[in-house]
Amino acid sequence: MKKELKFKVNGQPYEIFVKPKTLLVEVLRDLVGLTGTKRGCSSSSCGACTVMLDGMAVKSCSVLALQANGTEVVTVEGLAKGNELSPLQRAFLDHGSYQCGFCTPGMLMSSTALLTENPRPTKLEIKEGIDGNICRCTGYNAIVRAVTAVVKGEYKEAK
Amino acid sequence: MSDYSVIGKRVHNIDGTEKVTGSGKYTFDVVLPNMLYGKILRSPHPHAKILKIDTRRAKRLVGVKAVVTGKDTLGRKQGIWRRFPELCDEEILCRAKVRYIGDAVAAVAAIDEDTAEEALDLIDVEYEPLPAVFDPMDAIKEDAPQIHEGVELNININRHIEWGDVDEAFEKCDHIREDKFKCSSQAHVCMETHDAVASFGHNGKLEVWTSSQSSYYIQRLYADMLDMNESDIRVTNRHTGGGFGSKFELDSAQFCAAILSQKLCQPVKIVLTREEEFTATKRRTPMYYFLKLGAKKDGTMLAKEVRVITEGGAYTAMGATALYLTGFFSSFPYKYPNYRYDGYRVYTNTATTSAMRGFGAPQSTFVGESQIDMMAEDLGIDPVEIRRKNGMTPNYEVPGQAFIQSCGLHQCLDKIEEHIEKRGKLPPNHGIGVSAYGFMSGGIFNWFNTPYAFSAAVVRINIDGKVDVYTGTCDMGQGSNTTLAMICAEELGVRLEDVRMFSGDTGICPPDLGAWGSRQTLMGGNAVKMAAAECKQQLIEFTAAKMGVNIVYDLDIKDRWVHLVDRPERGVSYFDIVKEAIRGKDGVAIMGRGHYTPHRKGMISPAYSFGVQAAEVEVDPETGRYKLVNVTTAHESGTVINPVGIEGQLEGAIMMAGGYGFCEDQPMDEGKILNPSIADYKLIRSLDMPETDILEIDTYEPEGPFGAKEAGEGLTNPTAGAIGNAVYKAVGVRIYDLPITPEKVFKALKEKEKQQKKAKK
Amino acid sequence: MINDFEHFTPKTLKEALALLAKYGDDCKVICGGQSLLILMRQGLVSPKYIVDIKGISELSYIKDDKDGVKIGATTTHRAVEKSAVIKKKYPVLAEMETRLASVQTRNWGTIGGNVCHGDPAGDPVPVLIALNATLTVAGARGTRSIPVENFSLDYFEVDLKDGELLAEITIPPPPPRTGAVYTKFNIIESDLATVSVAASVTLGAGDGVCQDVRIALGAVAPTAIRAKKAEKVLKGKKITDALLKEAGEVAATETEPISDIYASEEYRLELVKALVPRMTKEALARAKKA
Amino acid sequence: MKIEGKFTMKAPIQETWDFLLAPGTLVSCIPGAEKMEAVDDKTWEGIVKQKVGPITIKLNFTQTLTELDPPRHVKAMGLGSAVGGAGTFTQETIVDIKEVAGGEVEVAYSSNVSLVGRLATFGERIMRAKVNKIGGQFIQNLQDKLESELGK
Repeated sequence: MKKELKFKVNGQPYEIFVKPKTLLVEVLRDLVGLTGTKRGCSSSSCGACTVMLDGMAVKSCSVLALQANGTEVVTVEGLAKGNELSPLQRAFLDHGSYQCGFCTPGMLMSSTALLTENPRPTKLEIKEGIDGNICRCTGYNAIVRAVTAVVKGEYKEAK
Repeated sequence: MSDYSVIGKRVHNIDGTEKVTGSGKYTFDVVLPNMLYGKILRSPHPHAKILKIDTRRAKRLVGVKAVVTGKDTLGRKQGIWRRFPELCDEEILCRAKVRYIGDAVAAVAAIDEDTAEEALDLIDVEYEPLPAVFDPMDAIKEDAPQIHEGVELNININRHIEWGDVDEAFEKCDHIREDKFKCSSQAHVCMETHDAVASFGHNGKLEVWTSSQSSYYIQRLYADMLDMNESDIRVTNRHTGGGFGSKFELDSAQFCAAILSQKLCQPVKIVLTREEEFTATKRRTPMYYFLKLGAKKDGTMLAKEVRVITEGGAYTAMGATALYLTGFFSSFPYKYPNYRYDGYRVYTNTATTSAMRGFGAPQSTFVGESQIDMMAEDLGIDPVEIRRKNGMTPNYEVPGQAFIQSCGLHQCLDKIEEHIEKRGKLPPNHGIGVSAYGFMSGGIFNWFNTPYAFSAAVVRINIDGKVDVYTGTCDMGQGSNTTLAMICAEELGVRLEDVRMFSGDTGICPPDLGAWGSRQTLMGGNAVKMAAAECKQQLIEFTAAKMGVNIVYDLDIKDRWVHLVDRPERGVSYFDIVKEAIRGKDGVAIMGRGHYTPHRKGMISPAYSFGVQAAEVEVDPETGRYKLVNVTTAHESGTVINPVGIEGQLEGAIMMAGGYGFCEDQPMDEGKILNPSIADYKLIRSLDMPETDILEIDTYEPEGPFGAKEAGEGLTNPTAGAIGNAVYKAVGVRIYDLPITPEKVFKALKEKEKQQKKAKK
Repeated sequence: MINDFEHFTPKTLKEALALLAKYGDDCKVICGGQSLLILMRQGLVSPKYIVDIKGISELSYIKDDKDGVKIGATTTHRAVEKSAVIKKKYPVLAEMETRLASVQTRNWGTIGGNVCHGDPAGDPVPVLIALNATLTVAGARGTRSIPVENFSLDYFEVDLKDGELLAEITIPPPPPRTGAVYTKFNIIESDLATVSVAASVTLGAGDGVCQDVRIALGAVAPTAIRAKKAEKVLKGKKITDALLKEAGEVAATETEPISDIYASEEYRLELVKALVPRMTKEALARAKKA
Repeated sequence: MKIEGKFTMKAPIQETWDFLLAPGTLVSCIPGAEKMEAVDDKTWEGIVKQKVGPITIKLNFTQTLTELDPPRHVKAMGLGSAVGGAGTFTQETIVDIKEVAGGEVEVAYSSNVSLVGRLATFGERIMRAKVNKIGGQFIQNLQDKLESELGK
């Protein structure tokens, strides 16, 4: 009944047996133990569970875990390099781009995926990039400012 | 005030790194050994008698550990208006009757969530549906079904506020307007749904981790409902994924988790689903508003009469406070010499309405600011001018109600006027609407009947000079821990990084009423400041003795330097002094205690913030669709402690209040909420968010810590009114009921066209 | 709560069809799962078997040949959105994709999955109708093709018989002097349509006469529909504002909208009347430039 | 979700009434009804199957005549609970018959359908459309039956 899922999370290979109905978010939170990825709805609407799968942002509550077989997943825990925060993480800190913080992991993953794909997005493209993520606290503009600052090169990548 | 070394600086929130790395633990993330998962069975009927609940089939399901119903409780009723037993009316787990779709009737604990959910389908509840009533206007009729026994006409509570001679004043008015409005509901939509992990030990003590705005309230309400001593209950709020007014009453997740855990002496975790969050937690109060406003030709407003009927939903909750505050804030921010308010909160068979950011004031501000624009137009006066003419000023007494010390409303009006002028001539179908507002900095009322000070704090300085602050305040994301740490650091003369916060844990923190009514900066801040001052006094006394300074000199601490105020170069290191002072005190850490309870500050609040907002919209007259182009706010909140925090509050409030004006609603059919998912509940996302500009106004509030006052909720008051006024300016139609949807604008435009055609004929 | 099921991951179309034939009614096809998983989570759909076609690489492609552009059914929305060929030949299709739900959904969800979901408010179908696309459906006994406008049958029902799979979408080469546009009316930018309109206008050589026009409407009937009567108003004529207005009025008569929490029936009709002329005019402007 | 309307047909009122009340007439008009069996002269039980796209809903359905005022008024209550606990479905139908000029009868109906439980949360948009359709079909079936039996 359970099937084997082989994939990498933040560079670390995992081999886990899961029921086919298991969602990617459940594997990440409950089996791999990375609780940074959140869940905020049950309708693929809020984006709190966003992770990067083979470099692209997906909602991990809407992906069957087995569909991630053979892929590389990056979660919010994978953004910092050692004790060095990523440029987006630092920019979020400086710009107050989080309040309660529950949407923040998803926001960071959407923004990171956006910049991976398009390092010089316009303001509209930034807004589009995070439009799948709900933040009930900040009103988004502080997040857009943080991403913009990274785009402008105000935050250097950690070595 | 530029000599502050911490206050007013742009800083990272002290829990920021936990939030951007995902390492911060929310209740949602808590897993304890031997923990079970709970689910709650809810009524599908808006009003019904419970004839029988048969849990046998559910109990037989493998993996189910316990099933509880109202019979497993003490049968008490909770309410946050504890001074008034008749207003404590919610059992949480219903025993005899359900009063709305979503009322809890049973709960299950099982080895995992799926099993618990499966078990819910195996609980057989026999109901006898009763006639139900959904609209407060129907519920106050003689023949309406009675929702709570003995409550006539379903009137839960009424409030009356009056000063001056309203009837006589109307006689003297040159112009009187009477208008009707309807304000809709709104869901809080916290990103973290209500959740709790409750753990009863065999020693009879209860520990609870929960997403909450007031650990103390939850602890006390648990004590009431479980007949326990407060001190045997420890409520801890870790990171909280948003509150907005929804998380300071005992909720079904908290209560059911505790009842289940009590049976099993095992930890039980309950996380409400998003659907439960929409249907079975509290929400913003819908209101019918009837306004009468009288003015002289020159725009001086002489009298206002307000009648409000609110949809209470099934229980009292904080709705009674919303009823009072909407009445009080209907007079804001103007100097009405004569004012009368009558409000009725009516029980209905719908989800309970209660506190939500702004707490009755977004409703009163929408209706009031719409009407004042209409009045201005009737009298041929500019909207900013009429507000200036009547707006509150510093040291104004709201007769018999409140005393307003600092008030920067007029500076805000000036700034907004400048902004509008700068914008110049607008493109076609654009309009800018103005809305003025004010709000309180924490409530004075004590219907909760706490014997404790409203706020309290303990500050401890350790041997390394690092500072621990213990306070019962709750950080739900608004950043209060950062603001309070800044206040402590400034007062004590250390750096922000020297301060560590312990908050919202009833096991170690002195009680505080929590994060609601925009109270924490002022009340919690005053308590922390006092505690820090006490520590500082001890260090200064010690330093004075040690340095042997002439007693004519004053000492102070700034940026870790204890020094003579007049000769700052003469001083000693703060760290050295701490070490020696502790040694000198027989090894006891330096401790300070602080507290705050407002005294002789009127009925409502010790201080009020003010502001004026201008919203610009662009309307497509062919479809009624409009876009929020820009929202500019001139805001004063006393001394700004944490500027990044205020910007966040302001922009976030525009998202939430813009949603209230533009798209958020909870339509119902026979008591059933029709959009209980984020897919169906429309809220503003990044692409819909307008540009936001902030014009900060300097004021100083004598009652607040370092001159600060609220900056959280008041900001949700103006936006719906500003949008309504902007739509009117753009295309000349006035919408009287929220939200101002494109369809309503479209229909109003068609109606206007029809009227114009008629007039031509 | 999702009920347990058995999960198959065929690697080829043939394998997938064999599985469908074997399990028939008890199985559901999943690809991106952006629609199906929501229903499964609510316990409304509980298939015993899931045939997961996400991994069938032979169905994920965008090919440009003489019959037009062919899009494999498991091509993600995002691939369509970013395809250089699509952007060049059918910019309207790429534009539509940028407004479909969120980036995350487009990264994982597929155009074929969306078409097969049969949501009358879905974004791709009206555009595909306006572009005169054809679907290739594969079954155990071979393939058949069907115009996209005939594929949707009712609310969330499409013309797929047991054992059949959508394999390919073919969009014919656009005739010269053709312009196409799509818009959806909604309250929140990224939301499903309250009403959507796709229009394609082809002008005659040099005479400015509307040689062909296709107008498709979403969210105003149990399926996305083609407003054929409205097209007739314009076809063969020089398009004027008066004709456009008439086309809008006629289009409204071809719909059967319902009232729901987002819009009343009457408002939807009014939106059709306002948006059909507006969008057709835009398509016309594009055709003039083409 | 309420559907109302009326139609007239050429038929004597008593015959119309008798036919309406004949065992099974009303239940046989319920779209998707299968195996409806009479429990007594006022109650029927059976299975009702409905399909909305990928969702198949099977309801244990009971229909009861709750008000009878021959030959002019009948009220029927239908209650269905979904197999698997996905929710319940209720349908209240009222039919009023009156004689109008020219030997015709006017049949006025109203049908109020509501959904409770998980079913109801599957997008209001979709369910409302579907429920409207079911209500419409029910009335259409009733009208067709009456007209084909009596209206000639």
